[in-house]
Amino acid sequence: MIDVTIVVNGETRRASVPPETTLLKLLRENFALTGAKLGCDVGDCGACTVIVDGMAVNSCLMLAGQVNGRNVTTIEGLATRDRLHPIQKAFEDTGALQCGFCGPGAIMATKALFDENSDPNVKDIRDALSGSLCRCTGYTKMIEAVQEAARVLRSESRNSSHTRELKVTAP
Amino acid sequence: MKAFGYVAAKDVGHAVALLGEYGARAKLLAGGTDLLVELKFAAHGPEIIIDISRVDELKDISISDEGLRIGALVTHTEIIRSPIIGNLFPALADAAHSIGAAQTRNLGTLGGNLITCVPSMDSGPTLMALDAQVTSASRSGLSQVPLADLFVAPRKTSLQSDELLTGIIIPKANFAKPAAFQKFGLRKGQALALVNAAAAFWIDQDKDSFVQPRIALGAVAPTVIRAPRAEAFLEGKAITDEVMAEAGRIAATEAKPISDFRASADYRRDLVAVLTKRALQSAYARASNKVRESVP
Amino acid sequence: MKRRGRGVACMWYPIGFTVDANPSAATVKVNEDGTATVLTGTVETGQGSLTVLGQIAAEALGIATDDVHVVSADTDTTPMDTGAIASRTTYVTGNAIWLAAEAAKAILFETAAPMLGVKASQLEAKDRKIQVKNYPQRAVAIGEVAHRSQVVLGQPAIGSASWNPPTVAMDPETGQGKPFATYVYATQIAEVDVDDETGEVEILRICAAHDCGTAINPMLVEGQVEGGISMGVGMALQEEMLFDANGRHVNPNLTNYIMPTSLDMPQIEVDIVQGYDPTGPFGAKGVGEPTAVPTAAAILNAVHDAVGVRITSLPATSERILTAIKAKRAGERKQIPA
Amino acid sequence: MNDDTKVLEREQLDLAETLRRSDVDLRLPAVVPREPFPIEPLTVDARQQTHAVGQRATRLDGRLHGLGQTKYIDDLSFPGMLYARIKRAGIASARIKRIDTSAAEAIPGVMAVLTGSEIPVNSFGPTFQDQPVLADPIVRHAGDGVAAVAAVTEQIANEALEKIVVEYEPLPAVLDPVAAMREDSPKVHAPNSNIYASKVVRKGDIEKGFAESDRIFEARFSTQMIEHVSLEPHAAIADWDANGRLTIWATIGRITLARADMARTLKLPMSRIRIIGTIVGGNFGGKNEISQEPALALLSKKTGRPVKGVFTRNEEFTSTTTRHPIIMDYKTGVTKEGRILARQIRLVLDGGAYCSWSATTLGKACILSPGPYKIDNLVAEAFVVYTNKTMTGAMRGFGAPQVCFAYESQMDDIAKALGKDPLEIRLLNAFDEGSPSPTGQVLHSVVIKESLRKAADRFGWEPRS
Repeated sequence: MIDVTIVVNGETRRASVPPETTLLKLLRENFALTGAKLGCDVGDCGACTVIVDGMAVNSCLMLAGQVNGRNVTTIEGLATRDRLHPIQKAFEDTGALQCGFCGPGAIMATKALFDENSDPNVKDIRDALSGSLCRCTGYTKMIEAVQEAARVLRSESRNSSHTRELKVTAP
Repeated sequence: MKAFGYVAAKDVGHAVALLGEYGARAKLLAGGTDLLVELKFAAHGPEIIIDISRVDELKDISISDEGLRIGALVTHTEIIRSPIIGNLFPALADAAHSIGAAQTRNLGTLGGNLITCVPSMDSGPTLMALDAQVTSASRSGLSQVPLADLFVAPRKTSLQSDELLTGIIIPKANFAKPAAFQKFGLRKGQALALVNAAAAFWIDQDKDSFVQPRIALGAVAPTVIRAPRAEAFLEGKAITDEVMAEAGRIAATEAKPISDFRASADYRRDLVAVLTKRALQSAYARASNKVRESVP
Repeated sequence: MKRRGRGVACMWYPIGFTVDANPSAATVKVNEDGTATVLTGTVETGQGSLTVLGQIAAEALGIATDDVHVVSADTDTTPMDTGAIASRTTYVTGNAIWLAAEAAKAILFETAAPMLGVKASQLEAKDRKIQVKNYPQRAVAIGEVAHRSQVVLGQPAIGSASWNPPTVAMDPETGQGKPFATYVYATQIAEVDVDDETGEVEILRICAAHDCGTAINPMLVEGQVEGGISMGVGMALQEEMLFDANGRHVNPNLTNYIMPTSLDMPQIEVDIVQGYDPTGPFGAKGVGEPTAVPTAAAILNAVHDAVGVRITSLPATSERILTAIKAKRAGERKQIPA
Repeated sequence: MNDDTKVLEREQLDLAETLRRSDVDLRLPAVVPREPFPIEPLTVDARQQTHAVGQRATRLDGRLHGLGQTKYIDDLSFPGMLYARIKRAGIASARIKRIDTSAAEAIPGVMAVLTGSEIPVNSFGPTFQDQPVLADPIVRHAGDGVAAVAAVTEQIANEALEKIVVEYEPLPAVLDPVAAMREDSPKVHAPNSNIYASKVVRKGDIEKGFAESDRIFEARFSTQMIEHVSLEPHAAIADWDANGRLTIWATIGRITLARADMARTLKLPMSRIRIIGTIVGGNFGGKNEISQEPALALLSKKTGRPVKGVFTRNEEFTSTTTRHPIIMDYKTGVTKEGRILARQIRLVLDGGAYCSWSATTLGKACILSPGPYKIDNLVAEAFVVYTNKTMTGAMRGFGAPQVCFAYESQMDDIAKALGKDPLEIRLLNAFDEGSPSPTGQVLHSVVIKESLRKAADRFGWEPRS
């Protein structure tokens, strides 16, 4: 067994797990954070995407030991006490998710995109979503949702006194 | 996954010591994008995983007297975002961008990609076309060999079981050498290369001809290979579309592709001709743009 | 070089099972405050069927989608339903829910008639009220009526109903018969670039015009069309399960089974064809499956238009297309007299 | 800790509060539109409109999807729950001579092992009950299950699978559907013929139609085997309680049929079975019948504990239904103006190892194969045959995408040969309101021509000379 201590969604969590435990399993089984999904277990589908130290990763492809001491944000860490995250709201409003299974991964991939690029064009968005396979939507409304969320976030960062939880850094 | 032990290496010295201790019984974990997939399907796990993902000395991109050094643990995303690489070798960034998707590029490392030694790796051809050297460390010290010598056979490198790949060096002589990378896959996102190709050459500005041309091909032989006959054909030739197309045709005869469920050998040869030509054209266009930009 | 082409394909597609009974039953309960609960045995598998079914119940009761809660998919508590198959949910389950809502509404009308001093047949449910037709000033809140029905008159406004699409068996010799109650129609047009050196197809855009009768929820209809097209793209160019000579799977994983990513999908422009089917709930038919039907044909017709080769075997991988282009060129060379 | 997480820590997510406040934020007061349906979106919140039909109402499950709070099967767990895995044959055609599970059962943490002989009625299927829950003794495709294990962890269950020893007597396999139609072909379900269903639609006089045609076009088209690739794999939890009542949470789009199949395979009265369909992470026809559920139920009965089974992505390909490959021969006679006078069609569907929804697919493919066109003389025949491959079944379109590929490809070939615009030739032949269908049905609410014109307008389709 190995001991891991990670900061998940701002909260320090500890667990003692077998070394072969993946980050995905650690989140789902040890920390009861079931938002990240297991869709293929080999990094093809992206349903398990979470953000580790600011970077979107396939949590099925990381060992728990690898994230020891690092900072992890999952889909459960996006909404605040006050409101849905603008990405979540845009995905809801545009009907960007159908069965929803790829949703948490696609939303986290979008979050990572915005952290790097607050004004992505359609090509950037397609590139950022290419690691999140979706069988329901043809990605069309998902791309609309990302554009909509980007607009909202940019206008919020212009009126930054109203911005609560999200920091959008220029590329 | 089968059970295994786990130890995190603190630095290169520690990693080398651990490798010396465990040798073939250990597996190195860098980005993990290939290793974890392998472990999930493996009948037997390794005795121990040596996690080198925290070894910061292997994460640098820097310029020294020797040339450009890229640490083995530099991720594909870091290559894409590096201003130094973007300036000197945009083809390397293109190759890195063609790998997997954002999630895997954020995890996967240059060293990890090279060490898989699969013929379709996307990091190999451009580096080989730029005469890159690989550096490694073991208990017996440091060593440096041409990248081509690293690749022995599919999934087999020349590294010993106690040897750690530490990075690559692109010689200073090749700085800003015009180069381009081309890849063809079965789809645009998350594509595995059916064929990839890289070209690099200097341009004799007076004659507008090829100088020291290099062509490297992936997924068409047991390892990434050079196309020496196509290179010899180009040397000194005036740069024309017909010459570049002919070089592609020659390169196609040098490829030794296999037929598999992804594509036939014939089709891969066709792609070698096209991608080689396009890599040459693209490198030339890139060089011409640069010249134009530099003219006030 | 890249050669551009365009291709059209149209299709027809039936709603519901082939001849066989595929009924749905439903229960609609109007609560004392005028909101409603719907019980259905169908399952939400991503299409948005529960949302659409809620809208149908809401429309029938003159209340809003948010006023309706849909309980689904539990054999202990929800009524029989043939399920999420054959593009039948909106049409068949929708009709059952509409009928159940009408039954519940009839109870409300009976209660409201004396409250408003008119006959039940003169009432309608609208804007969360039970009101006199063509005289909306005379109205009483639906909640007030529902409360009175249940608490004063002891007649809770609950309706149950079932529906099965009418069909006529097919003659075994000739196949003549009425296998389905209704059909939908659609056209898709694809624009592509084909690289004549590699055979690679880039789909630039797909325009899709789909009939679904009344679109109960246009946003969800568009979502179905866009998703169906992505399956059509995969079928046209990429996807294939492969077996070796011994019948073992060659590519049973998402690394080697190639399906479209966001980078492989074109711009999609969806139009909903104005339609109304009197046999469907509020004129609706269905839309789930037909969205995936014409896409491959449209794409392959566009490839034909671009480079003049007819691919007859799917998927039209870049290799198959290049092989066909080379064969066509060889044929053309042969035809030139020496 | 960076700034983001500090903020997050300060504002620890309180779900109820989030939703309450966001409701207040997001929902606008009701506004009643005057327009009749269907109407375009007028207001921010379509869910509050009392003309509910025609509104772009957001999905009622959309918010939970976005928050990662939708509970799919794999997100559920129960006290004492075990994890099941199924051993797959990995051989396309064989007789099982012996299964030795003793080494697997000896592994600490393995709670139960199940083989086909223990299943009360080891067959199911929506049309023909020809599919076993676990093969016994004949394996008909490489993805057939041969044994199931329940263990305290998935890792132990996987280890147990490797310890199960199965001895096979290999049998000849047939993979090609045309070869499978021959009398001397190996029989997938011996002694029955491999051709397990057929359908025919006939109308008018096909010979006369061809005789009157100016041009006749013939072509063969074929399509491939396709997997649904729902992002959520097939998953279920079975709980056989002490009252002898079975509860199944499952990714199934048809709970009524699922209950009937469970009652049959387990010989249980329906009143003792409860099927709960959770929100399913994609179906597309792939989740319209049971798969592992009877095995999970019996493992739960054996152990007295709830048992969860989630297919691997590999099993999604090898052991669930797929789309039928179809070989399609089309012969079409037309006038020089391009009007279709006669069409003869022959379809051979690769049915895989079990029937599943093949009979339905066969019927729909056959009826739809002439296309949405007025054709007076036609013959369409369709056959579905067993092969030793993954079973083909329901998938979005039930054979329609395949035949549409054929009839619309040939339509363009006809247009090109006659020098007609592809749009024009379709408008010439397409159904009108009241047209008879290939089965003689009088069609109503027909808008095929409207759809052709609308798509053409959107695209900007101009006839080319």
